[in-house]
Amino acid sequence: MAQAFTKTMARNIFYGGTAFFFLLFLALTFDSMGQLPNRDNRAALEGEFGPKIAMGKILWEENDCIGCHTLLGEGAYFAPELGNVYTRFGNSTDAIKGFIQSRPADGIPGRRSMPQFNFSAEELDALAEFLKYVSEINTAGWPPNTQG
Amino acid sequence: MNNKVMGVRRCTWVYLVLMFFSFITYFVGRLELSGLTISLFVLLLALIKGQLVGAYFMGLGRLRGLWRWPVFIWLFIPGTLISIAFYLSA
Amino acid sequence: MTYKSQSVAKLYFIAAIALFAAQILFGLILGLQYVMGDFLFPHIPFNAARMVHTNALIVWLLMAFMGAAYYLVPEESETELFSPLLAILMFWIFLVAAGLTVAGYLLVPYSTLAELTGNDLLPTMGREFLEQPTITKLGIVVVALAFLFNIGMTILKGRKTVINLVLLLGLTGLAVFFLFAFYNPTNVVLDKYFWWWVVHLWVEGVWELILGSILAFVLIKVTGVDREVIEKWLYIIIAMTLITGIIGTGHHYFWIGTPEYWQWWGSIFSAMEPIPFFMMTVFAFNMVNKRRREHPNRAATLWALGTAVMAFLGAGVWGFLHTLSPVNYYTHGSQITAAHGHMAFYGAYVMINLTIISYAMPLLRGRNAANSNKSQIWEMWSFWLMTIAMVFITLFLTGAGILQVYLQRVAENPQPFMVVQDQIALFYWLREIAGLMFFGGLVVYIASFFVGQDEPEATVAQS
Amino acid sequence: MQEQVIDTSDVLHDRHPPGDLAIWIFILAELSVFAVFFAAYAFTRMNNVELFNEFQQHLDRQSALLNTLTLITSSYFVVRAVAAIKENNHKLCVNWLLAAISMGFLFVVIKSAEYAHHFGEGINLSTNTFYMFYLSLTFFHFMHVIMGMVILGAVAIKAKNGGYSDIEHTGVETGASYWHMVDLVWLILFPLVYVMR
Repeated sequence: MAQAFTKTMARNIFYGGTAFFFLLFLALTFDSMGQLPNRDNRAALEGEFGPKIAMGKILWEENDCIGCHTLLGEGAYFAPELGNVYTRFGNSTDAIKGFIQSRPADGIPGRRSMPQFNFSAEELDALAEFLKYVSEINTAGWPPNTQG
Repeated sequence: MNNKVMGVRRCTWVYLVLMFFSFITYFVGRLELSGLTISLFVLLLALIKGQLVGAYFMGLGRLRGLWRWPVFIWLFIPGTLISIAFYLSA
Repeated sequence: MTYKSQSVAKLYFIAAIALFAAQILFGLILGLQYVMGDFLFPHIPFNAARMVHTNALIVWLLMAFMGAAYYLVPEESETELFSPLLAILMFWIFLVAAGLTVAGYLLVPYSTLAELTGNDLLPTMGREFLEQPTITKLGIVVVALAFLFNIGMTILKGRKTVINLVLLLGLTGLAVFFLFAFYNPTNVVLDKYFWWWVVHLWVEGVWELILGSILAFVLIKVTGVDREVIEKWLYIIIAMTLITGIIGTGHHYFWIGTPEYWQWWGSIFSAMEPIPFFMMTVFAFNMVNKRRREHPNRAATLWALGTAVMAFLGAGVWGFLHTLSPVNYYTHGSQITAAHGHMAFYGAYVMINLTIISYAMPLLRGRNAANSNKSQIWEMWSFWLMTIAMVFITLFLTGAGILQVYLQRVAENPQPFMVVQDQIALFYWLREIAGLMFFGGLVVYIASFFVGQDEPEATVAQS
Repeated sequence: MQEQVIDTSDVLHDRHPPGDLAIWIFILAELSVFAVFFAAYAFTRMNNVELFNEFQQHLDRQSALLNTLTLITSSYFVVRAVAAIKENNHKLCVNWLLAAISMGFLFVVIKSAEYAHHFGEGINLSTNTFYMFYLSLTFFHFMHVIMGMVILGAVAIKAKNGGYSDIEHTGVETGASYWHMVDLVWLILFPLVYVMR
């Protein structure tokens, strides 16, 4: 005997299923938004370094750091992960600033090198604070070790 | 008596069995019985219930060919995995 | 070509192929920079080249989607395009905006570009794939809206087929989810959470509706199988895609500060994501096997089948490879991701666009059904060259990724990133060679448009 | 090709499952997700036996039993609805469907009360692994119950308007199959999450 398999039913499943799972996704998103304050280190954003961190993020974006680095594993895979660079550099913002400052303008022959951005002291501060803030987000234990 | 009425009767019996098994499961929980044997017994009841629903309510039991089996397989695989997990943690 | 206004598609297709070439060229530069770190430094730093590589890809895919829509919507609706003029106007706006943006990436430092375009007013730049200046993003919105209007009006006044509706739904979703590109809070977790609403809900959501409808259209044309059959399978496949893909977004929410239950939800649903791709493969081969006629454009059929297979391999298999959270814990943000990204984008989106171009271009250029045999043979050669090259690129990147993950994250004494990069350089060299092969395939592909033009159309051998 | 079904009476040995094939593809997909979830629950429990056993005690087994009975009963009602339409009795079919839907509604009420209790205690998905699974599994199922009610409602409306007959009733069987699936999942969920320890 013939099997019923109708376009109408297929269509209903498409619309119904999509709506169903999108609603479920919204429900989970709603729950996530409620949980984020416990994990996303927003205390730092609201604290005294808040404005610095905000400035640091703008600098991070306006210099396209993500074009070479990853941040929490997302970005380009050309240069080291920076989500945990603060801990990798011994919990030191000074070490981060020193590294950014020390990049040679003409690069290193034959090797990958970070450009020299000529940041001001204030900008360096802001970037370092931003990276410190990111390192204190609860990422469920990622990365597996300090090497990122 | 035609087939259809018989089908409904059969389902009524199945319904009663399902209710009965559910009560057993509940009382096992209520008495807070635990341990591997009890767990597997409860699981087995659940798998039988599932197979009854598949075969009679869904009507897969009277099919020939592949479509007879999806619910059985669905019960079998997670059933086995759950058994293994409970066995290993007992 | 049945309707005169379909011809606007040609502009879009040509520009798409040109940008495709640019994308590959910059891909080669990037590949070389991986092994010769100072190549072109500091004139074209890695990040600038990468922006061109990824943005050119996105723009050319969008252009080809639009071209595909302008081609197939009139034919499906059985009516002329609502406004061919608007389509042409939008084409030039889009092209000029894209051109200026790329020029901006290459000619001035990125921070200068940000300053020139007033990024501080509404900061949206500097996030992966969304590097475009805010003004370009606004331009994209305008172009997308005008495009949707044009397509929507055409469908409204004509026949409403499933292919049309699914395509329109996909394109609308594309525009809607792009709006999240304008949301950029300082809170990095929130930023990333909704950034994925653009990126994931595009490529593993609404774009697949576009992919499915284009594939269905071409299959109807080249196989002659009943529309009714193809359309119901289209519905089932895209239903499965969204059912698995929407919650599948969770596989990006493992390690970015989001709650840990996403590790379960994301793993379970994205483990199901290969299913629709597998169904698509089975579907495409089934339809071709059941074909009721031999279409003289064998190249288009080859591309269609290739799409189904490579999308399954790239998006399905290579995606599954690292989607379970315990695996992803080690592979997240490594060359494994790059491997998956390359094959998935090529298999799903590059190939579907080359499929519709392969089907439509001969008609747009005045042929009856297909190019000459010679041209098709060149095109099929390019298919194999590019596809095999992409398989190798993926395999080499996977090799690089496995080694990277081991040395940097699993081994007893994890080594620093750059030390590890030096140790896997061999794989990068091999990838670059495979990249050159891909480029060769692309050259053959472009050449296929110019060879055999004076020869007669291919015909079907009587069987 | 539109293939029309001409009845599937209880005559034996059909090759195809009742209802539209499309719903069966959907059902199989849903069942797979639940299967993976169940296995994940069991294997995660393996490493957290004490935690799971402790918090399982906090669940309301009575409600779970009631919910089991409502779902089994409504599933049975749906069986009767399908039987009724095969006798070409629209009115009876609609009545059975409405009875099934009200049972589903009862399920929703009981389960909501349970959730209200949990949420009142401040429990959520992030409380611990047990609650993560408990809430994920039951809520995912809960949404299926609602979805099933919507489907049965649509079928009931069409049946009321005489959209089905003893010859053409694929739609009723399609809705029925989905609803049985919702029941089936709960039959495993109930012992696994509430009882087995």
